[in-house]
Amino acid sequence: MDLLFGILRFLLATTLLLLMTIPTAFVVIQMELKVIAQMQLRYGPNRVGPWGMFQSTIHGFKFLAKEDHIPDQADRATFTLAPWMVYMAAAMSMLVMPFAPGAIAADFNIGIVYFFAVIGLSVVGLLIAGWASYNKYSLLGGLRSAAQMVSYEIPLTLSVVGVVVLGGTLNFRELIAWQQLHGWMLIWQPVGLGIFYIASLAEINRTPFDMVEADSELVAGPFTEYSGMRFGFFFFAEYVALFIMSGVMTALFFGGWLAPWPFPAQLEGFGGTLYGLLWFFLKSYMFVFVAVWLRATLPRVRVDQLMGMAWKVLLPLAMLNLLVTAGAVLVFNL
Amino acid sequence: MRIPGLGILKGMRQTGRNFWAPKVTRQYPEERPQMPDRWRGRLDLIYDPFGEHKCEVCFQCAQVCPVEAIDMSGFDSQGNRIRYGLPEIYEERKDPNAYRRAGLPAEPMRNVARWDEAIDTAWLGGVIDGFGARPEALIGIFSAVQERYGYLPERALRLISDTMVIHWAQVFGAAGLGGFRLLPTEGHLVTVCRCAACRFAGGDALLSALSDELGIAPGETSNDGAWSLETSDEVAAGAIAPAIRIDTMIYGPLTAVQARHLVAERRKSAAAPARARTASRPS
Amino acid sequence: MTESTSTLSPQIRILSGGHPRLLVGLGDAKLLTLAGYRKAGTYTGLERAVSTLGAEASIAEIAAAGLRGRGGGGYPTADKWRAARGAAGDRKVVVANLIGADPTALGDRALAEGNPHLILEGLLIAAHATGASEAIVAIRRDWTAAIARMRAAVAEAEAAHLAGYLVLGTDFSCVVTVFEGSGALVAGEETALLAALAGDRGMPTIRPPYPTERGLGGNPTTVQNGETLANAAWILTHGAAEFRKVGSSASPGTKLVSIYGKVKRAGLAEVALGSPVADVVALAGGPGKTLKAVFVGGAGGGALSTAEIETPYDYEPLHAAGAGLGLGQLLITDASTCMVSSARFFLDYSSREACGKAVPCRIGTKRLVEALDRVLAATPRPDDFGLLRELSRKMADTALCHLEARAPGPMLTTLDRFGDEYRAHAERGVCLAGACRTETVAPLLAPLAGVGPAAS
Amino acid sequence: MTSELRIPDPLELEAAEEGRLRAVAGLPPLKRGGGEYAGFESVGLPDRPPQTEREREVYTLDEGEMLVNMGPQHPSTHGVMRLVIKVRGEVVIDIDPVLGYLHRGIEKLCENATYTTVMTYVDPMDYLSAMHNEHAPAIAFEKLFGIKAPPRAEYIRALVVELNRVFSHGLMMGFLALDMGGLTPILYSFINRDDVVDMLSAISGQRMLFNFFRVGGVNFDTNDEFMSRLGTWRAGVLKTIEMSERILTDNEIFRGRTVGMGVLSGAQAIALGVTGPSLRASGVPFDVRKAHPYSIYPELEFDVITQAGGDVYSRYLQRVAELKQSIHLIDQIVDKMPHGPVQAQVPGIIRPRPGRAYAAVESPRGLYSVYAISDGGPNPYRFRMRDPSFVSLQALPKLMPGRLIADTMAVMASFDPVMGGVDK
Repeated sequence: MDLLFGILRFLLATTLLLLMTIPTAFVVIQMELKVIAQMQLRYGPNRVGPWGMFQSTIHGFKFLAKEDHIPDQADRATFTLAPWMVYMAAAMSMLVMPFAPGAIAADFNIGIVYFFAVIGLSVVGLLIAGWASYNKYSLLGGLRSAAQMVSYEIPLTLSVVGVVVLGGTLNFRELIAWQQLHGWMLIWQPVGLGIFYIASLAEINRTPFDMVEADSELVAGPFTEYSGMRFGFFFFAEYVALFIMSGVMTALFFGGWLAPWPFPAQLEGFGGTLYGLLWFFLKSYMFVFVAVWLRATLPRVRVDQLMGMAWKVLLPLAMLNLLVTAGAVLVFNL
Repeated sequence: MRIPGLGILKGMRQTGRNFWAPKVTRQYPEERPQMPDRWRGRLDLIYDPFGEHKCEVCFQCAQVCPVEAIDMSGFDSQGNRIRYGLPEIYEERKDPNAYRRAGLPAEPMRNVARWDEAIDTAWLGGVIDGFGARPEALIGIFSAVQERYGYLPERALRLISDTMVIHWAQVFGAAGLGGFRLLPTEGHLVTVCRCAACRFAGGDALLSALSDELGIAPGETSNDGAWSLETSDEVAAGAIAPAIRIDTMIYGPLTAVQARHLVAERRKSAAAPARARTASRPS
Repeated sequence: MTESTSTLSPQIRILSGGHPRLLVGLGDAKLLTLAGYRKAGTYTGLERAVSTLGAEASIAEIAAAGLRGRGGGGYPTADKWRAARGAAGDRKVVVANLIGADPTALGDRALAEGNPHLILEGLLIAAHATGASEAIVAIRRDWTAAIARMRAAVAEAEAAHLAGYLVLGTDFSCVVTVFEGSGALVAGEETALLAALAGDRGMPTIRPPYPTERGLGGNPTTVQNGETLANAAWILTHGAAEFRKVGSSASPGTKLVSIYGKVKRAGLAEVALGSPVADVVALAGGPGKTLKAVFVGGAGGGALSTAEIETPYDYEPLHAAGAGLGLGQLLITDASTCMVSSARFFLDYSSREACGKAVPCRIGTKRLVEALDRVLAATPRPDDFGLLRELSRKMADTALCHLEARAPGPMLTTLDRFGDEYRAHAERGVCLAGACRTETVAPLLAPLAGVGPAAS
Repeated sequence: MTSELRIPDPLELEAAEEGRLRAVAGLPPLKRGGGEYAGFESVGLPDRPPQTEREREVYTLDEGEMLVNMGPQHPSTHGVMRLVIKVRGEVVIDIDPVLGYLHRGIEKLCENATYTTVMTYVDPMDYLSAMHNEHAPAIAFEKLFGIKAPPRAEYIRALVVELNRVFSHGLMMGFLALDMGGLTPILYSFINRDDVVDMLSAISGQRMLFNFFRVGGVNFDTNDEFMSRLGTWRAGVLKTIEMSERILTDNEIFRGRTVGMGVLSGAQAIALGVTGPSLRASGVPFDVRKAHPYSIYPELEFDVITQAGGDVYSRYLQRVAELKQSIHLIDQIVDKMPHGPVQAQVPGIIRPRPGRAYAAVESPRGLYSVYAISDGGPNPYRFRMRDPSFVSLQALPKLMPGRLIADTMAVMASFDPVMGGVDK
């Protein structure tokens, strides 16, 4: 009975999450369009729907209506596989996302490990997309993505290890509970937060680390030869990943669903779920906003500077952070 | 020593401030830009301040367009109906089916397409060969065609253009000047001379009398299609002013009464072929 | 000479009087054949030019005679030929302009129908003088008799080795072809004629380069009026001194004048240049006391009032009076003619005949006609007379061809001389000549500014 | 000026850079010279044998090398230029710029136009500095005919020319950022540009291809609309420019990508014929407005600005400084502008005496000059234009070997080429 219930619950949760990715992508894209426009002293899209709210939605439908073109010399099997891999990596990682009390699809005890394992899969998708397209720009972009994402995974994960050591758990829910007791991780791990934010931007190919797409250098990187909904999957995955990274940052460093004041930081029952959802989305979208703000301001770093930063700055810093955190835990017996 | 990140923060402060700043975009269809007084990049050179069509269908643009991209139709300063362009494209536009496709009420075409009117290509080829296909003879060829058909059929012009290797716009432009007819006339054509000699010898009275007699204004065709009335500078009346021309015969000098009588006479014997008569009566 | 219209079209009536030179024997069927023509003693001019004088000397002969272009411009013919002769180019062309731009000018038509050999002789002399190997006769397409006669004359002349290859046994060759030209007003303009001959719409082109430098097919081309060519043949036949006996010192010779309007006998006459306009009017048995104005030069000319009727019929004096010689048109009006509607008629004619190439002409003439219509309807705008003058000035300034430059002439001259008629029309809706249908309209409160000096 | 006269050979540079990179990676140095001719097929064109030595060199691929076809359709080639880039990984080995995709035969068009109508044809050449394009022919033709424009016309000319320089340099800031992935400065630049072109259309009637200069003067005098727009713009222009500056000048990422990038020494720049801001950014104080004064520049007070670096960042700073200098010049011009006619008496169709005339102006991209030969006819017998963008682009293959693909964009944008001018 439990097993059946578990399976049903899993099916329901995954369906809901999959259904959620599309509107999430729409909202994030709409934010990007609108916020960057405002920062550039433009109005941005304002014709479709009230205040142009449905601009990104019709963008999405436009992808459906476009011709799906596969280059003659492309490897059809892998070419069609790549968008799915990238998209599923983003969608699957949402499985452990702690939206609110009682609103976690799969509350693993190793949720953080699962998350970093799954989000890292997208690099495989980008690599095969770059290889399968039979295009020099795609190939360069795919190789860049491999180098960049593999490199940044290390400081990204190491910066979280500090959090894990401090919280003593690999479960998101428990980590949030720890933060309710001890205050947000932001206070304990400021360096870890910095490393995490930079590395997460690089991990999801956001400006200023959008080496993979790099439209003024590589046209569109691995996506160059993609069109129609196949490109749409890459496109959505990119923006869903932005939301996910913001959500995970919220969970790890900003107390997840907790309200910013101690009472009532958390409510019980269904009301508590809604209250938690409110705060979680509020915080997550704030970080999405910051990412968009960065995109509006910064030029792109160069690929060698990017790698240099990962290996020469972030990695030693993360190591140091881990060392100090572990030392502190040992010494003060936290 | 720069503090790393300070420059980035400076930029972010700028963009952040602009997030709230008033926007500079002009909302185009609602907010029309104020064009400078001297602005001359307007695309709507359609009507002049007097409400008249500015394009005079002079073909200069069409003649210089190397890819024949310009097609036009209208009435030029001579009052000729001119149209220029690929027949299939143009006729497709005028086609009732095209109207129907566009959701417009479809009416049968008033002026039926004549670009497919059959002409005697062998004869025309002979005429052109007779002139050695020299461009100097273009007007002569036009004259021959008009003599045979009563007007210049478009297909004939096209054949002339093709055979003589003269740009189509040039052929059409040349045909538009100098009294050639580009549309067929119906019935007997009464032409009243409008030259200075006739006008000052009483040509206006002649015209109004004939217009009254036939019940049509100059440039019109009577309802039964038997008579057309037009004016021309070409009758070259000189000493026989005021004069009129019925089909090919010139009559003059005439008084209004005589002109009415002439037409009435022709009307009576409408079925009978026009009999030959002296071109003029010496006074 | 009595009126004889035997071989000419009924439109052409030759008036007696004046100084007939080119008109001698015109209408006689004998002149149409080569034998008859030679019996009259001609083609001696060509013989003299080709065999005796040579090109330079024949141009000198023309220069000594002081012949000027009869197409209205009055440019010295010898200068033109000299320019064409001096122009670089191994192929040169001579064109006889028999387009007869204004249908009321009958001189060219009469010559082409009655004496084609005379024009042909002049054309060959011009070809020889300018060094041309090709000659084209462009005849208005509705002068069918003239075309047929000209073709026959060319064939005859070629058979007699007067035209074609090796003329008169010398090394001078000139192939003559006859072509139809379109019957528009502008087609008589020389660059427009050349454009039409090149297979294009007959529209004038910008000058310079003049046709004598670069004309038909890029070759030096001399375009001469038929009457000028006939005069040239006459000069070579009779000598320059004989030619100068008639006419003024600045412009010797005669001019074919077509007289029509309110006259007893409309028709064609040949008068000495420099004789008073009054004498020319008298040839047609003018209207006498009721004479009001004489429009000299057709649509491109101007009106002379009775006070100026003694003006010499010559290029410069007429030009100074605001009129022009034109193709020799002379319209005589009497007291019953409204000057405003006459001016409107001429402007309307220019507007209808505008080829469409030059914007000031194409639009400007229309605007002038509209302004005159407002005047005639007694609903003028306050600045309409200013508009008439300003627009005319601008048209003259920016003209592409002389037709355009001179199109407002009839309006300007009548505005100067008969300003009171304009004012009566504009302010009170009254036609002083009593010709226009007038309606009772309320007079304007203030008189209009800009009406000519006669009115003030 | 530095005394360094030796231009490093690209291959030498490339070998050094490659050796360094391989040494860092701990790899043995690659053997050179064993490459195979890859031909045009590798860039998607029909194959044919090489026709020059240089072609053989570019299209011969060593081990691990690849040809990348950048353009003519590429997001950041400033028009329709094609760069065939030989890369090893992302390191640029060699660059072969392929020009001519925007060639319109403007010189021949001008030779078939009368002197007065030449102005309409030179406009679309370097479309970001159309006023400068007209300025040089106007001066050259005036020399040829021996007439002088009235003083007020000269002042109006200088005014519109400096306005044009302001928006051109402003756009360069934006495009440089855009080619590095910065989205915002270009839009700020266009705010400024829109103001200026509106203003120029108020005086000339057109926004982009002004057709404003005439032989012996200018088409129109200033009017109230222009002057009021000028005043409004002048009040706010520095603020608009500062917005871009704040985002770029101190930005660490921007500096990291531009400082020390594409260093062109003064001697190298002179040897390559680079002029204008790019030359002055290398420390050579050469400005046509000072060196060969024309128009009213002798009457204006300004100094030649130079930078020491010669790198992309210096070229950027140079443009910003010159932009502000132009605003300063505009202030002076408006203060000193005399009254009077704006057009000398010139016949409709001008036939100068046979002769030749040369005129050079300082365009936003460098020395733009015109050489006209008259044979006495109504149109120039020969009309030659020197376009600075074309010459500046020569430096690209010299600077790029050993750099990365991403730097190609930055270095190219720092020379601010306009393809309309390069291909003419």
